[in-house]
Amino acid sequence: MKEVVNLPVKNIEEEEYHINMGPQHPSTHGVLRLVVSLQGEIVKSLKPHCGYIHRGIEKMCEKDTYPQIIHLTDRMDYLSAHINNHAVCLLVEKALEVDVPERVKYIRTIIDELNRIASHQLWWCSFGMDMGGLTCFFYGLRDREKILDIFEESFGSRLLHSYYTPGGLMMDIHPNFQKGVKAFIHYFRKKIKDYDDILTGNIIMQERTKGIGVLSREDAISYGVTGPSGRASGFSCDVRKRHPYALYDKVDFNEILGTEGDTFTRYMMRMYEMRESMNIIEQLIDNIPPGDTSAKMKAVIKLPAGEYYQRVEAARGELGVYVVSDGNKTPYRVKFRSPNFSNLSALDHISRGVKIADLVAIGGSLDYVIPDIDR
Amino acid sequence: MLELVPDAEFQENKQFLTCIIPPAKLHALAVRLAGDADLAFDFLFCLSGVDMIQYIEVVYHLESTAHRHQAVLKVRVFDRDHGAVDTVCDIWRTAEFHEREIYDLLGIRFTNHPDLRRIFLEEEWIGHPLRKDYADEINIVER
Amino acid sequence: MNFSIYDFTSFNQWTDTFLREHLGPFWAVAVEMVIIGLAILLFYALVGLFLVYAERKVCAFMQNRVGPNRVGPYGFFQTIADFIKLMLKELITIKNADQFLFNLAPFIVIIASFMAIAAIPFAKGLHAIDFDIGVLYVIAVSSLGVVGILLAGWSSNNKYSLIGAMRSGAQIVSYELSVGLSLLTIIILAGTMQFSAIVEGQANGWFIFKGHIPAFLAFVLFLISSTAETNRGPFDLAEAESELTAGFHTEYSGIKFAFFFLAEYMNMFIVASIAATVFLGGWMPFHVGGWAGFNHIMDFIPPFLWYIGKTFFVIWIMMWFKWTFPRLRIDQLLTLEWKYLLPINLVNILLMAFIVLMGWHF
Amino acid sequence: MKPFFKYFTDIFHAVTSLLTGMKVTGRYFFSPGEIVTQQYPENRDTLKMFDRFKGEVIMVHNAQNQHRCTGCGICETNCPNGSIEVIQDKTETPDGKKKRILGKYVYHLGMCTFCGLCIKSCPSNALAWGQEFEHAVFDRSKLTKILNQPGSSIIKDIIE
Repeated sequence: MKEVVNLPVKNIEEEEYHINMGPQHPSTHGVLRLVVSLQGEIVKSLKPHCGYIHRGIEKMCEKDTYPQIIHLTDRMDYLSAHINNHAVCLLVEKALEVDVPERVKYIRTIIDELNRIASHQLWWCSFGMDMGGLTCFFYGLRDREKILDIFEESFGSRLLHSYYTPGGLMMDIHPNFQKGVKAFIHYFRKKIKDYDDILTGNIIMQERTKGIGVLSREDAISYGVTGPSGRASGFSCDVRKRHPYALYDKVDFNEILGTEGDTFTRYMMRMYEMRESMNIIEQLIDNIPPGDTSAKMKAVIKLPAGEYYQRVEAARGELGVYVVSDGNKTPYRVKFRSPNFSNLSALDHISRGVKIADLVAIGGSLDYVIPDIDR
Repeated sequence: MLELVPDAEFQENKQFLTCIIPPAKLHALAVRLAGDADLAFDFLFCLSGVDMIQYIEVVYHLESTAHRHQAVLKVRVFDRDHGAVDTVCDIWRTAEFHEREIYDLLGIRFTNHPDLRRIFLEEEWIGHPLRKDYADEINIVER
Repeated sequence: MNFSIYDFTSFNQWTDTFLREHLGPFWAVAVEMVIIGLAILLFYALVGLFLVYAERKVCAFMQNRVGPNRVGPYGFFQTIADFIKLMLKELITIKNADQFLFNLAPFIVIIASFMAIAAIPFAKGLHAIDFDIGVLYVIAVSSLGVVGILLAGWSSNNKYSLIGAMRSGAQIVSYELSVGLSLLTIIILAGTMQFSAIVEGQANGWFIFKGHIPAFLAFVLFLISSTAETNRGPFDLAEAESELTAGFHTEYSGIKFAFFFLAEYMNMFIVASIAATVFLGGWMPFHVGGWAGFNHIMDFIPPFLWYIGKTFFVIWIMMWFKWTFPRLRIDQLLTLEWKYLLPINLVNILLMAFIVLMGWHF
Repeated sequence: MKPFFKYFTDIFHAVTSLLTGMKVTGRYFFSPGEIVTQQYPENRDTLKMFDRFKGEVIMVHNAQNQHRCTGCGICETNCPNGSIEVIQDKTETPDGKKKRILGKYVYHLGMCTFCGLCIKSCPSNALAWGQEFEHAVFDRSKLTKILNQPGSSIIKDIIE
């Protein structure tokens, strides 16, 4: 005989249903746990629980010298590894007031943009998969492979390159680099049409994303949502335009701003950005000047005591590095202002009142990378 | 800014206008900085904590999206065990997560914070790892 | 005795009389049932395994991959290896799950799809039962599967499963309408619900060509709604893996999971065979009026192959849907049914009735 | 009347957008030449990694089993993860002086993050990247490697 328990009678309409999305879930792109309160299919609120891959990078940086920090930044937002490296390199160069050679600036700008395209391609395929279109995943990866091959040929690794060093580059680019990049751009300009055909124009995708997860401009600023997600809301937050570094003040490119701030606009921002990045690369790739690949740096890099802040535009938004130096060869304190961390904080706000399927789409459009959140 | 907080102290910095203010005046100043049409610091782009041994510093990097100027506010907390700063997450929502991070890793409490829990480490964690006096024989290997 | 691969009627009669002469009526029927049961079981397993393989190959080619190619030539035995693996896997018992319903659910799903196969004519005379309400029977039986899905979702004691099952319930209840109505369009044209009669009626032209636009429209509507009814992408909300991990079968493992898996593919096979039978002439060869030589060549291809070919063509289209489109949201799914498919279907039936009444069809 | 037409134009646009998508997948289905899969274990013979590929750190030895490492330990200090241990040895030169040479060069592949600082910082270019990438082993201890080959010696012309 089972014991009969008299449960208190509750109003079923008001009762909430909590599900744990993650830490192991196909659409959290890593180990993020979202505790979602549901009412039927509708999301009432959600609480992100992060820290599952917190590695203490900031603490580790306090023990490492500046060149050694570079390889740790690779492992934050591993999809825009070069751009993360760039932030630390720029910071050290700024603190020491070193001028890097023109050639280095050209190469860094090109590689940053390539990295941005590769990152957006991976975003596109995982977004497609979040929406249920599994074929997108393979098309995105297929094209990203071409960039990774270029990277592998020049820098030896595909994902975590540690290619930039303070003052310059680890080594010169491979002789085939320019040819490879031009071939890739020719290839990708054709293939990006597939992306539009299969997902952008698709009625199901448009119906599912338009008007969903709207983030207003004020909220975007208040939540610090940057990158393509912030620009979709009309927040002009492109660090490349506002605080130009490397060659971004010399090349001609547009900062595309959206107005709607919904999932579809966030999607379109990244699609535009891929094309814009290709334009930037095309302007630079033929004009790489000859010269050194590194400025003269001391063997042991010591930053003068003080505070330094450097912002760069990573693929997912503004990456800031804040270094407090006490004049030693290791930094006193390093803080990474990672774009995904701020972007994630807006997730609760914009996903209230949408359905679970929309929550997945919104998460995909914010494009969070969990190691970058946790650091 | 001086008229608002007379005991503010300006610090030499090549990059930003830096201002050290007492913790009690932070919230009022923050409201003013964000609300004033000429200042309009509406974008808190970084919020970090630094353990300076004698005191713990909370650093607010602010930017105005309209006027494109930047400034840094610093608050010094001298009480290492029960130090508290007013939260600014009612002004800049992004501060909610950043303040949780600082609470987690440096152990500064933020009064009036809606959901002040540890963000990365588990609730049972002892100590605040980013403090300079944090010791962990197992996980931190000195070389 | 004149057996041919083109007409199984005489073979069936011969077997029947042979058994009755030797065993008496009761045992004859018993033996026949066993033979048919075993034949269908074997067919079921073979088709299920082949479909899994076909799906993986089709999706691989659409995604610029090669698909399974390790086990056997072109990976042909991959699904058999998978099946053996699934059989050997541990059946995980879920704490706090309703054990009885939990174990019952996969059987309901698989039995429902099993029963539907019985009424499908594979070739002339090659079907287990030839009801005079065959279409109605198949529709009724194939929708039994949702009971299994609901039970699976409910008894798993898992929130994802429950959401998946509820979605599946809402989905099948509404799409059943469209499936029925689009078949009804053709029944008006055929004037019968008996599968064999429907096929015979297409001897001088498939219904999809005979019925002008309404028949073609009904075919498209049937494709869409039957894709939804079998829970396949882009309508795979019940198991939407990016939202609900695996939906209603999240907690199932081993052979019970394999049952769900097989049933999904068999359901696809069943709706494809209905589409092939009702719209594309079943086992009738493809004839073009006036081309006597061409028609003669087409007659040489055995009807069974015609039937299989048409069925797999429909299955291929359904796979093409799945591997191209993103998934719908639950409210859009219902909007699509109630605002688009259903009204179009109703108008379509009227149109078809009008055409039949005026005798405008071929 | 307008909503009435909108209903049909909506359906038309929806169907065309779906067909555009199906055209893409359909095209790839019928063009097997575009398949990008690499048959990895089968193509092992023809698979050549790029020259700069960072497979593992190796110490370059010439035909006489000689390397260029002086055992100075700069790589060890530059390594961020402690994956290099240089164990120094002392030897006597013919003129009676004590000289530091390399005893054992221990490389923990399991801890290496392939940042390349050791190779960049080496003053005598003793280290290089190897193109080997099949590092999977069943025992973690096998990932600890001794980079100088047994019986090897330093090339004579290397001076500190």
